[in-house]
Amino acid sequence: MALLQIREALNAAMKEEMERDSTVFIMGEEVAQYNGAYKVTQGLWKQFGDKRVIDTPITEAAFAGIGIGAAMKGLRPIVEMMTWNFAILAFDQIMNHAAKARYMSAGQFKVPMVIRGPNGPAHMLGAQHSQALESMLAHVPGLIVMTPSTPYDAKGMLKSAIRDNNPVMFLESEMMYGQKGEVPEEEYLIPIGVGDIKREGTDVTIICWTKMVSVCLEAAEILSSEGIEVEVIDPRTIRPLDEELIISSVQKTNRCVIVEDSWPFASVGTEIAKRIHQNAFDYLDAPIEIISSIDVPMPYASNLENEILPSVQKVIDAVKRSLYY
Amino acid sequence: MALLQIREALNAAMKEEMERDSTVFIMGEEVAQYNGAYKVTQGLWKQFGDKRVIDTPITEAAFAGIGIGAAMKGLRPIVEMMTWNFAILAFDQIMNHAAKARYMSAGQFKVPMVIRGPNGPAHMLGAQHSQALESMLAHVPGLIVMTPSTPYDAKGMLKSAIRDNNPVMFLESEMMYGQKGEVPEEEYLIPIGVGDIKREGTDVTIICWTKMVSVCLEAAEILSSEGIEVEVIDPRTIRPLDEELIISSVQKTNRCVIVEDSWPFASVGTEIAKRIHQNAFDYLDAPIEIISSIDVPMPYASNLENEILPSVQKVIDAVKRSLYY
Amino acid sequence: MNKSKFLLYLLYYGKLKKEKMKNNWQEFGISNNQIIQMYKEMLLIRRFEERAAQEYGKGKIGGFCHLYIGQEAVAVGAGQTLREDDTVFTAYRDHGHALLRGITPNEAMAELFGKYTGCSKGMGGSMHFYNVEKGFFGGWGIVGAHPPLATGTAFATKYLGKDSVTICFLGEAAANQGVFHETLNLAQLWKIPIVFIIENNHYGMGTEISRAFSGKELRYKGEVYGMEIGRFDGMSVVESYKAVKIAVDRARKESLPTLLEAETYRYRGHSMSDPGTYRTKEEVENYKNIDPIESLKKEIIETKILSENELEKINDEIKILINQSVKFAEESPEPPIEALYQNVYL
Amino acid sequence: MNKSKFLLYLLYYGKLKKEKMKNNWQEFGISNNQIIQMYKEMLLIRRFEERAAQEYGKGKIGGFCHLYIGQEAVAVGAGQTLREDDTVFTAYRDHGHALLRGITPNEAMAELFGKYTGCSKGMGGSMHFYNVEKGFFGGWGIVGAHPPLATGTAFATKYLGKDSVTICFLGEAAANQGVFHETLNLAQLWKIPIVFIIENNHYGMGTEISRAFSGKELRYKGEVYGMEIGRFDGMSVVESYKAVKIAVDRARKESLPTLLEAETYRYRGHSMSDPGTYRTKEEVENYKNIDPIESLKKEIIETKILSENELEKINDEIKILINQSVKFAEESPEPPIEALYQNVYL
Ligand SMILES: Cc1ncc(C[n+]2csc(CCOP(=O)(O)OP(=O)(O)O)c2C)c(N)n1
Ligand SMILES: Cc1ncc(C[n+]2csc(CCOP(=O)(O)OP(=O)(O)O)c2C)c(N)n1
Ligand SMILES: [Mg+2]
Ligand SMILES: [Mg+2]
Repeated sequence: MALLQIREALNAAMKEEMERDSTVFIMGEEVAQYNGAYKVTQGLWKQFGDKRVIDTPITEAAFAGIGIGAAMKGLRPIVEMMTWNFAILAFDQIMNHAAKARYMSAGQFKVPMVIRGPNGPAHMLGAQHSQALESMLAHVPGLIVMTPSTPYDAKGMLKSAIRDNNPVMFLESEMMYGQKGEVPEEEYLIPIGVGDIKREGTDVTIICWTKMVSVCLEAAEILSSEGIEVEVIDPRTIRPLDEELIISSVQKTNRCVIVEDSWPFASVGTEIAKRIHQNAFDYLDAPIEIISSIDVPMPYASNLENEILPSVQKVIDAVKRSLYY
Repeated sequence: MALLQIREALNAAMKEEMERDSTVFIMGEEVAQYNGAYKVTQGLWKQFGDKRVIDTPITEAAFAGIGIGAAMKGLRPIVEMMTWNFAILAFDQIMNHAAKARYMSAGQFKVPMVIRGPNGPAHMLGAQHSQALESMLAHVPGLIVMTPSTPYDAKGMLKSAIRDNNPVMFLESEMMYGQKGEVPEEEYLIPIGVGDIKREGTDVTIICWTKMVSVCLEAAEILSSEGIEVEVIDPRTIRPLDEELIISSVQKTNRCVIVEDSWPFASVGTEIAKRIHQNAFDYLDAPIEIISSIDVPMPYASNLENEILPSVQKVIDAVKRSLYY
Repeated sequence: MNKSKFLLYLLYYGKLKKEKMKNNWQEFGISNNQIIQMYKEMLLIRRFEERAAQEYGKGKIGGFCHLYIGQEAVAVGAGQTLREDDTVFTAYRDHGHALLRGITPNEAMAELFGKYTGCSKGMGGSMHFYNVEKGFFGGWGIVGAHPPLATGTAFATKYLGKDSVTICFLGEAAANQGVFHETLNLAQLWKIPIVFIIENNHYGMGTEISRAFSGKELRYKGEVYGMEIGRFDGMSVVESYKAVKIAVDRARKESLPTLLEAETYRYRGHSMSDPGTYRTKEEVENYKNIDPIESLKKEIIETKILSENELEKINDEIKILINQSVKFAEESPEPPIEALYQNVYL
Repeated sequence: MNKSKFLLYLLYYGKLKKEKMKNNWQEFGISNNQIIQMYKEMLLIRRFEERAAQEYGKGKIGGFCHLYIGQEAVAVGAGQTLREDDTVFTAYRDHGHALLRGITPNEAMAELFGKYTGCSKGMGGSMHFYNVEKGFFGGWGIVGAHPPLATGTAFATKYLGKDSVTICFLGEAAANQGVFHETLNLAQLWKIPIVFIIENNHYGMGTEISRAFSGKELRYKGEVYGMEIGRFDGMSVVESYKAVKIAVDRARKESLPTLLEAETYRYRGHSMSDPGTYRTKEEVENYKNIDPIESLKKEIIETKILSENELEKINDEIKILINQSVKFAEESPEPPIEALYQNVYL
């Protein structure tokens, strides 16, 4: 076991896959000579050179599309978006091309590619740089959406994403790149579509992913000291969703809180709530609580930012509302 | 009262607002000399000339952005997207600029504009031309999303949209442009955020919008002949949603079916279900039924297309599942 | 502006309509058999689409249907310069490009009919023809959005050390889209073996190019990026071959991109629903007078490559193929419902 | 390429660093007071940002903070050519452009501190300064995405029959974005009264322009669209004024757009977190040797417009302003929580 930052775990995943498979390459802004805006590609250019670690101009639509075309022709591109906010410029390439090429061609095309980068609010970056896009991406059939919450998950999930033959939208978090955790020396994969129980409990199920997992685990500790045992579930893959894991937990606890740092309207949390409502209707003893960001663009001022984001206290309150409904 | 097509009702709304307010102008592909790809702008170029009805090149991002800038400087642009599928190319302008300019500037900017055009599946247009984007648009705070289902609504809603000081995403339907209905001679407005009961009923609430309304009304007729009286509610504005109207109907019927022709994952229907679950939890006698399109890209072959889309029969079955749960 | 080393547009730049086609193909290594082959391909495309229009009228074909009639020489001349392992991309006006890459009339007509035997098994329709094995990569519906994909395939062949190339066709209106400019920059920056061919048929739907593009010469869009550029008479299959050959050879041998502009014209409306009232009869007639198929036919007869009778035989053979394709499409099954759930991760 | 009628880049095209600034501003109608004003503005921007860097180090300022230090002459020279009713757009490196449009150091520093008294009431931060009344329209964070907005404002003034103009600043890397090309086409097609100024500081983050743009001359991006173009020494406030004046006058009088390129340089890293190791010390030094503020100071003294002492007084006044601005920011209140729910339709 080694203690790695998520940044290092992601880096190790790419390094190993590039060593294993010469068709894997990385493309994006500042990924090569600069070692990545957030240093996730640290050292890879030095090791693999210009051919396989490629700096691009600031033209997200074009290099995303070139990645898609390269994937259609047999390569396995890893396209880094400096942040997912900028990937909006490539949404047509992602939604209308990556997501549909295989289907429209009746399976003649494969699109084995990963588009990855930091997603969601960081700190005091303002409205244009603080968007969580998993809900928009997961709305689109043809895309896979993954978002890890630990170094262990990050490495195993990214390796699976790189090996899959479908376009995988891999959402990381700028705030979490430095977060440390145990990662085995030996190779392992975390399959697409398989969630994880981050903490076992009996009273209330909390469903959360990426940044929100640590927030919820902290809340779980405090609640436990008050005798409330929550089960914390991390779906890890947003689409396809590990519905079974979620439903069976709720069938056990009969109560559910969902926590996300995205906007609430038609969000991933909303989707999960719908599925629980429809598939565990008779098990629910209280309405599902959903804590999302407040439904506004992100302001710069940190007092407002803190108000907007889910917090340990908000989670604790929601759990209690659910328990004492 | 005049009998107008939705196409004509939309045209009348723009004509009246342009006559009323000289800052209102139309911009888009083929809107002027060609009278619109779907003839919604018929005759407006002839009446208002080159200055106010402007043909654009096929560069959605740029002309959407120019519309936003013009709105920031006091004009009231109506930007026609030939179809909403192409507006994906302008998502950065819409999400990162139109939706955020007012907020980021603490209210210094207003963005009084309408972006309108046909949305959702038409017939045998294939995957890239058959997308319902209301769920992605409504996810974004700062945007208003409206989608009419009758000529009467279309005219009154579009007039309100043009007069509002926020960016309004106005979603029409290619299949419905020819649909006829009564429209008063005298001026009227339908306010943003106000839904409508399209048919009163007591047994089950059906919530649907745009193309799905006629499907649901047809189902309602058949169900009525079997003694089942459904209430058909059309929110008309997707964001902000007329939650009160929806909740009070469900509190009356205790059963709900939602029908949409978009993908199901994190959809508008999903959002509505969440709100009902959370705000009418103790009123529901059965899980909310949601009929969305099947969760795949749209194939060309019409037998597959028919299978994917909500149908009268699917609605009837869902109503009965809900009743006999 | 830095002088282009590329002589093509000096060589072949010429007033359309004035200059008659030069029957100097031998000098360019075009064999008589190739001439016959190109004639056959153009005629096949023409007849196929004329029939498709009829079937559309009968309601056998749905959705949008964009005919290539009038522009055949561009794709056919270009296609002759390619190898089997090369790749072709175009937009939604794709029947012609598909047929010359070896998609059979049966597969093409069946696709239009939405049948399971179609080249995209009925999933794509008119705008989305594909035959990946034969290097026809479609068939795309978002105007101006496919050039990055095409560039990506050429990037991949170069990455894999192969010497195959990609041709990306697009319309002159599509060339206004921003992502096309981004792509030109990357193609030149990374020395991608691709040839972009702008099919300038002068209209994007109802909009004449001068109302959509403020510049004078489309090809300078490439020169800004230091890319070699060219322009040719797209109403002549031989001119098309000559121009594209130079560019394809450069891509294959030097791994360098080229931007070409073809002057051409579509006889029909933008799609089946377009009456095309934005053009004068005279304008359309002027182009029909330099019809690529008719003029090549004259040349073939003048140069005695084939006799009138032999040309008639070709015509008859093609008629039979087309009739068969309709019968095949009619009799083919619709896609099974299970097809809905295939080829997408659920 | 069609010869540009626009002489600017013939006039002022010159090897940077070689050619010393010409003190011929009188010929161009620049008064001594304007020279002093421009000196004051450049110095204010410089000192403001030096202090902002310190406060950022102390953790008083959050998020991204991009300093304009080194490039002051571009915005200040350009700003002098504008009227109060004109409009200015730029990207996230916006402190300088904001200050010269009349946003006070207090409002600017308070915004950086995230306070309610800031020019965007703490909602925007460093990248999103606004003062719409004074014609400063921001302050935008998505690279290359603001030119359409800027063009829209100029479209609006023209539509309303006014003769005000818009200047849109953007980086040389931003100029690769597709939507910028789309915008150039529309600005020329519709004869929009706007001046695009590409601030070519040679780097987009860590990427030197030759690794991001395959062409030779940025300004030809405009020529493709038939737009007048120009290029000037962005390290000289007088050269900046001269070049931009010609373009602004054309926009105002003839309602025509212009694309200008300013040769300039940023002394600091891309943002506070960037060590800037991708550049040599020598390169940075070369530009500091032609520092726009220092060279103007020399000119002012040589030409006896002001004495050393008078210049010192200006420096002292500015120091006081900056200190006040920090005090003001410190003491200002955070935005109230209710502000969250204002200015968005709920
Ligand atoms: C992004 C986008 N905008 C608009 C359309 C609708 N549309 C389809 S074809 C077309 C005209 C394209 O003209 P051109 O590129 O010259 O190709 P041509 O049709 O002449 O072959 C338009 C506006 C589209 N499919 N995609
Ligand atoms: C669309 C987009 N992609 C990437 C970024 C991240 N980013 C911010 S500034 C920048 C460099 C821009 O360089 P340039 O346009 O030359 O302006 P400069 O910073 O030199 O003033 C990058 C890559 C962004 N903000 N937006
Ligand atoms: Mg065309
Ligand atoms: Mg730069």
